[in-house]
Amino acid sequence: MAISEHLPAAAKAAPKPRTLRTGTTWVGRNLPWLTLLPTGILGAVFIYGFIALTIYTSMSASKLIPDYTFVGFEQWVKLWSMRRWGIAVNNLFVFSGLFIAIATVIGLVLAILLDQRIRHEGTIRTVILYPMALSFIVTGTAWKWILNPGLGIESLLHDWGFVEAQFDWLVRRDRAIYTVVLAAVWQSSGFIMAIFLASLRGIDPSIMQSAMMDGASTWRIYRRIIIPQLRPAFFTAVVILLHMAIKSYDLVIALTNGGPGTATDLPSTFMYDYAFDRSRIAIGAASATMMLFTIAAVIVPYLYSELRSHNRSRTS
Amino acid sequence: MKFLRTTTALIASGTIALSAATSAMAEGKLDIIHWWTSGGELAGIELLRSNIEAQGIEWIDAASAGGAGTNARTLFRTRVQAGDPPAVMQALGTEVNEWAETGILGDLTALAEEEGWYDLVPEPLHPFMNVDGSTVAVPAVWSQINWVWGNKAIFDEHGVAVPQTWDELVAAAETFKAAGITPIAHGGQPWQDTAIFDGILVSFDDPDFYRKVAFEQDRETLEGPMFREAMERLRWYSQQLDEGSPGREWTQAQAMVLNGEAAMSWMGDWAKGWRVAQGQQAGVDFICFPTPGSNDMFVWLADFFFFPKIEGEADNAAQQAFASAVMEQQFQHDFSLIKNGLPVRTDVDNADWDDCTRDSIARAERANARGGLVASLGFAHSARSDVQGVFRDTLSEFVNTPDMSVDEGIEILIDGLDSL
Amino acid sequence: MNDIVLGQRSLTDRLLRVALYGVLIGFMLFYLAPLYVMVVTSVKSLEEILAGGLMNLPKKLDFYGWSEAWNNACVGTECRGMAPFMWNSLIASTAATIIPTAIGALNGYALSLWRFKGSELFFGLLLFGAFIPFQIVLLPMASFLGWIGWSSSLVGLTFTYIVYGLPFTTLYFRNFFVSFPMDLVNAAKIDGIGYFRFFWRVALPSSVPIMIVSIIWQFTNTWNDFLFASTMTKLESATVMVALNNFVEVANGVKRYNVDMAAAIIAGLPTLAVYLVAGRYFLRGLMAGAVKG
Amino acid sequence: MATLEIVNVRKSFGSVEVLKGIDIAAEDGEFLVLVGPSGCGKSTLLNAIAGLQANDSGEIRIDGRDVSGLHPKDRDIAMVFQTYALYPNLSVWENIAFPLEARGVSKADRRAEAERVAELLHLTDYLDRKPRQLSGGQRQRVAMGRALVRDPQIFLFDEPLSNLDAKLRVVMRTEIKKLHRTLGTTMVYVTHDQIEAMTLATKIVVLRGGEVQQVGAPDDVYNLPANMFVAGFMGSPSMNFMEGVLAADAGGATLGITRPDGGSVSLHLPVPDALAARYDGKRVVIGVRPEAMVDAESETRDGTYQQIEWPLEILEPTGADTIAVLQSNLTGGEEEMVARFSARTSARPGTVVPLNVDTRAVVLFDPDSEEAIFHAAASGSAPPVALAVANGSGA
Repeated sequence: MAISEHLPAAAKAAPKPRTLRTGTTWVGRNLPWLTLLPTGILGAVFIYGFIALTIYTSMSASKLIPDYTFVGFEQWVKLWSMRRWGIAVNNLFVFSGLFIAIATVIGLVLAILLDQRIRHEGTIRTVILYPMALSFIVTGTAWKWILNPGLGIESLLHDWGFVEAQFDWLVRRDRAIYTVVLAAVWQSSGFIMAIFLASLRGIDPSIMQSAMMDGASTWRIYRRIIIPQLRPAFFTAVVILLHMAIKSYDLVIALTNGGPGTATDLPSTFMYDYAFDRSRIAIGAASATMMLFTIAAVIVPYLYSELRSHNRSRTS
Repeated sequence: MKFLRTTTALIASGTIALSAATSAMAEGKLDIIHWWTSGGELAGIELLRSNIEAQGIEWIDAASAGGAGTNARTLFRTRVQAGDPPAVMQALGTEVNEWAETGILGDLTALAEEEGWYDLVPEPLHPFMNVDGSTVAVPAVWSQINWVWGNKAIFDEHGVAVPQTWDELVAAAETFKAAGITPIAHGGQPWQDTAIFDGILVSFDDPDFYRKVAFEQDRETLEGPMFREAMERLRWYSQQLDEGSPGREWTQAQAMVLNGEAAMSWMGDWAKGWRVAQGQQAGVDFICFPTPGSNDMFVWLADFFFFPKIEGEADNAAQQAFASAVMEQQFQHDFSLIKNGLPVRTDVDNADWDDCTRDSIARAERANARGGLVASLGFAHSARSDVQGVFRDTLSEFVNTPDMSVDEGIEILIDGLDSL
Repeated sequence: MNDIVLGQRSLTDRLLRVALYGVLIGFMLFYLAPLYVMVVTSVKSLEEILAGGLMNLPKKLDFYGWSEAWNNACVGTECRGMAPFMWNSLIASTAATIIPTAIGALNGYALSLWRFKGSELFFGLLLFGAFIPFQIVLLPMASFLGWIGWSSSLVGLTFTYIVYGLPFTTLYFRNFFVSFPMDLVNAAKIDGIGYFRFFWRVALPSSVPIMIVSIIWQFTNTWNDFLFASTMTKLESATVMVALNNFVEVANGVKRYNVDMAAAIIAGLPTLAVYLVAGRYFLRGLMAGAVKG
Repeated sequence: MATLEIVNVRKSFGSVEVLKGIDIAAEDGEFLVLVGPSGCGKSTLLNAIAGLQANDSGEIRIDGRDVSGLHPKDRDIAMVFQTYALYPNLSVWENIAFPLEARGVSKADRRAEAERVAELLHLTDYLDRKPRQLSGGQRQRVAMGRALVRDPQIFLFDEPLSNLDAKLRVVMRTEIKKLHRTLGTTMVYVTHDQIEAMTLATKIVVLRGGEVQQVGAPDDVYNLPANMFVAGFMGSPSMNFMEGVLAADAGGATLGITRPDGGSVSLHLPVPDALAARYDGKRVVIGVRPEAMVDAESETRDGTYQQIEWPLEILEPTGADTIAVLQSNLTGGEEEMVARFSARTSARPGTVVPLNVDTRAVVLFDPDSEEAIFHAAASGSAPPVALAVANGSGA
């Protein structure tokens, strides 16, 4: 039917001697894009305009207040020569690498386990997923306490007789980032489970059945047949987790506030500190721009492929 | 312009003088951003408010509690950008100078001369009030940073006298440790890590050394033996803490001393304010002493109010009235009592102060005589905030990284300073 | 998927099954632990808390923490408890839920059923806005709000939520309407049903499921937001997340963990309730926000 | 009640030309069926008539008025969609009356109209139900009801029966035909099902690749196909094609056919002399309908039948009769032929069986142009009028 509805915009842009009027008045004919106009204006100003402004600010002499004297990449050079920014970027690598890997593995394992015709599956899913509903400012209070060496797990272990037990990662410079990973995994792995579970449920059960008829073990079936089919879900999970990792802010604020010292600084906390606490606006803008570029490098190709494949599937 | 402004100021101050007598004559409103939202600070601002409102000036309060002034600064900055600055803004140390340089601050020189501020206010505060010959800010209160607060019962019980030298401090700490008491309670937040370093820098009793480090960041001094020793002392300090210190609020650290979990704690004189609010008494429940070795040194920080240029004669008059009210003798007396800081006027009656504050004032005088009355590095008074930021980041990392060597710490610091 | 009957279950199968449930229960404990700790701690007395026993049930129920948190908790100068901040959050989140959902519905409708030249590009550009790190707009937004006189006000914060919620709500409705049969629109065109009449009478009433998703998404996200809220509020306009953080972080002396935990639970209750009541839609919202196109 | 004229209508999507100059005329009250394989442009053409897509050039005249460029709602048409396009949240009567709502008709009048139409379509009992509570056939009726309530000048149907099961399709087909008889309104109906086209149409338009292949009454299109495509497309099983060489002789020509197994057979055809002379010694394709190819052993026929022998591959009994699958000799040799044998046939697969071919129903085609050159059913006269139209646009 309505073939034009399925064609990409480029095809529709071909010269048309006569266009169909979709309404009788000018307004009537142009309603669809008029509807979108307010959002378009807001998006142009508050998304793209502000992005452009921030990028420009990162190349300006702004300090206490915006000063739009163009200074080129001076602030960027300064940013990258800062030890603290280096720590933040390094932390982002450690944090996002571990966070993505662990959350993906746990999410996948949970999804496979839940896919074994489990009783009370709904309840279990509810429990696994609820952290997603809570702000980390809320759960952070509990995490901070659980991880507190004097009061939390460590003292619990001591109570249980493991007098030598030590769990002081939260206050150790070299370990604190792992507590951030732990808390982040706790919050997000349920969601990854949901992505994988949805994907598993979408696999034709007859594939599993026929493989079983062929005498393959369950483990082999998952490893060789099922998991490879989850590739799109892996892709989605990684993109989302990376996006979460780069944006993580309240997580760090609530758990470590970037400390001990600067040990758990991430670009997001660095940006806030420089832009607002230290009134180094240009540096803050440069670090925000770095965050944007990092996310864009992943998201833009992702969105592009998602939108394209979507269009293809509509056309066919 | 200048003439006009001076005239306005004269008229305005005249109005104030009049209104002080007749009251409720002035009009205008006073739009103020500050972050004094707790304890003695809050009581102080309420006092100021009632004084101002008694003059018939409307007080519009935009207190912003979050993040030790962060939100207040954001709010101020956005309003400056929007061309709608408040009449009064709170600031610490060199913040005044930074804002003055942007050219948005008004001039109170006439009022300052009329009321003779520069004769009343201790000289070290002058550079923050007066930028390029123009008076832009008034100090509200100032504080000694190089204080140590001890739990008197613990000190007495273990027969430990107030340590006068660094070695005595080390010995005292050993005694407490042996008794199973945390020697020092510390709030492991970057600003606190830096604040206690102020105390270490003056523990050498060498004004020149402090000046070269805090004001000049003299590379030779930073690479020299005394600064090395300072870093060693910081390392030692970091080893006296309990494992829960990172991230702790300063009040919690004070509470540990109060509860007897720890023997002592380093913090500025606002920690005494907190103690008094908890019903503690100086010399009875707690003891106060300067960081060992710094009995004749005084590191200070001061809270200022500055005054952006705004439109409207009545509102300008309100600004002047506010400045006058802050500088007023009775207010200075009352406020320094409530907040447990030092008055910024030298002519305030000291009869009501406790021993710690009297000690502090005497120290300030002694220090001033030998050039040892020095502005804080940790709170960005001796250097701009970017320099202070490098110190803060480095020192905080150093404190929290037990295996970082002193050499490494110094190298990181110098690299950081070089990259500015 | 494993619904094949393979004769009698062997012993190993049974053991595996037991292990399976064991692992799942272990995970459930891991996920529940923080919530359990929060709840248990909130009803203990401070002495009992400091005596240790993180996981122990309270010896005696003590609602001091709850009453303190609700009535007297101090944030800055405000010692009126959590209630005023809950109210702030409720106002901001409600407005920031209704308005973007309404606009998003109309946007999604136009973008999917009334495509025009460039509408796909428009959608792609808007969609990118859902993924930007908000740090990139934080500085200009703060300045903008100052410029129009909304700085540090609830109105400004709500406006911010509305603007940056639009990409999400538009995305939801667009992806929902895209699976709407095109023939419905064609039929409407032929029958002379107007753009808005079709929206009101047909499209909107059919979109209730996605409307719920959009509402839940906007509500939980704005309720839980910390970045914008901590930048763009002051004392009176603080949302409950800012207040909670302030309250928990800036303890005056000894930390009252029971009060902290009670305050945290109070702040988290609305979103938790939404999740428990409408979990299915909540998940759909997450998935839709994640799996695009 | 209106005439419909489509004059040289063209439409392209990007570089793909979907309609390559369509000319069709329908009388008032005509039941015009657009038929063709998928991608032939029939739906695009219908959408152009409806106004859902603009035609690039040409004219679409309803009752003499060019409507191209008009909004669909201003064309006074109604359309029934393949997917029924029922508004899911509206009840049956609201669905039927929705077009009236947009015209500002009062609720009472709308309800009355809906009831009137529902009666006609046996939907009275379902008026307050929602579409999802209805069966496929009922939904189809609601969709028609929504079109009926408009009382338009032209009804458009876009493959309205293709989502129904086979049995229901037959029932609904009959109902649509009855409806047309009752209303007498001009209808344009798109389908890919040639049986629907044959049963419903007063005029069939066969489309292929955006071009009209043939326009004509169902009988004409079936018996006098304009080209090999129409011949193959209309009728099920479709027309059989064999290739042979024509030799002119007295009273027509003899077609010599070489079988796939190497043997040869021949048929004598009463072609006009001029044609015989033109194609003397040249290759032609002969088309024979399956029902014109019968088992010579079990059924004897009169003199119009000529017997040939051909290898039999498979027999497929259908009950009433038996389908005999034969191999064609067309180039490539993949094509199959089908003959209709008696259910009691004694023919054996794998053997060469005698067939009776009804030479009154054969068609000859030019193998290169694929155009028909001789219709035996037209008894050697000139090609029918409709053919000329098709040739005119196709050449």
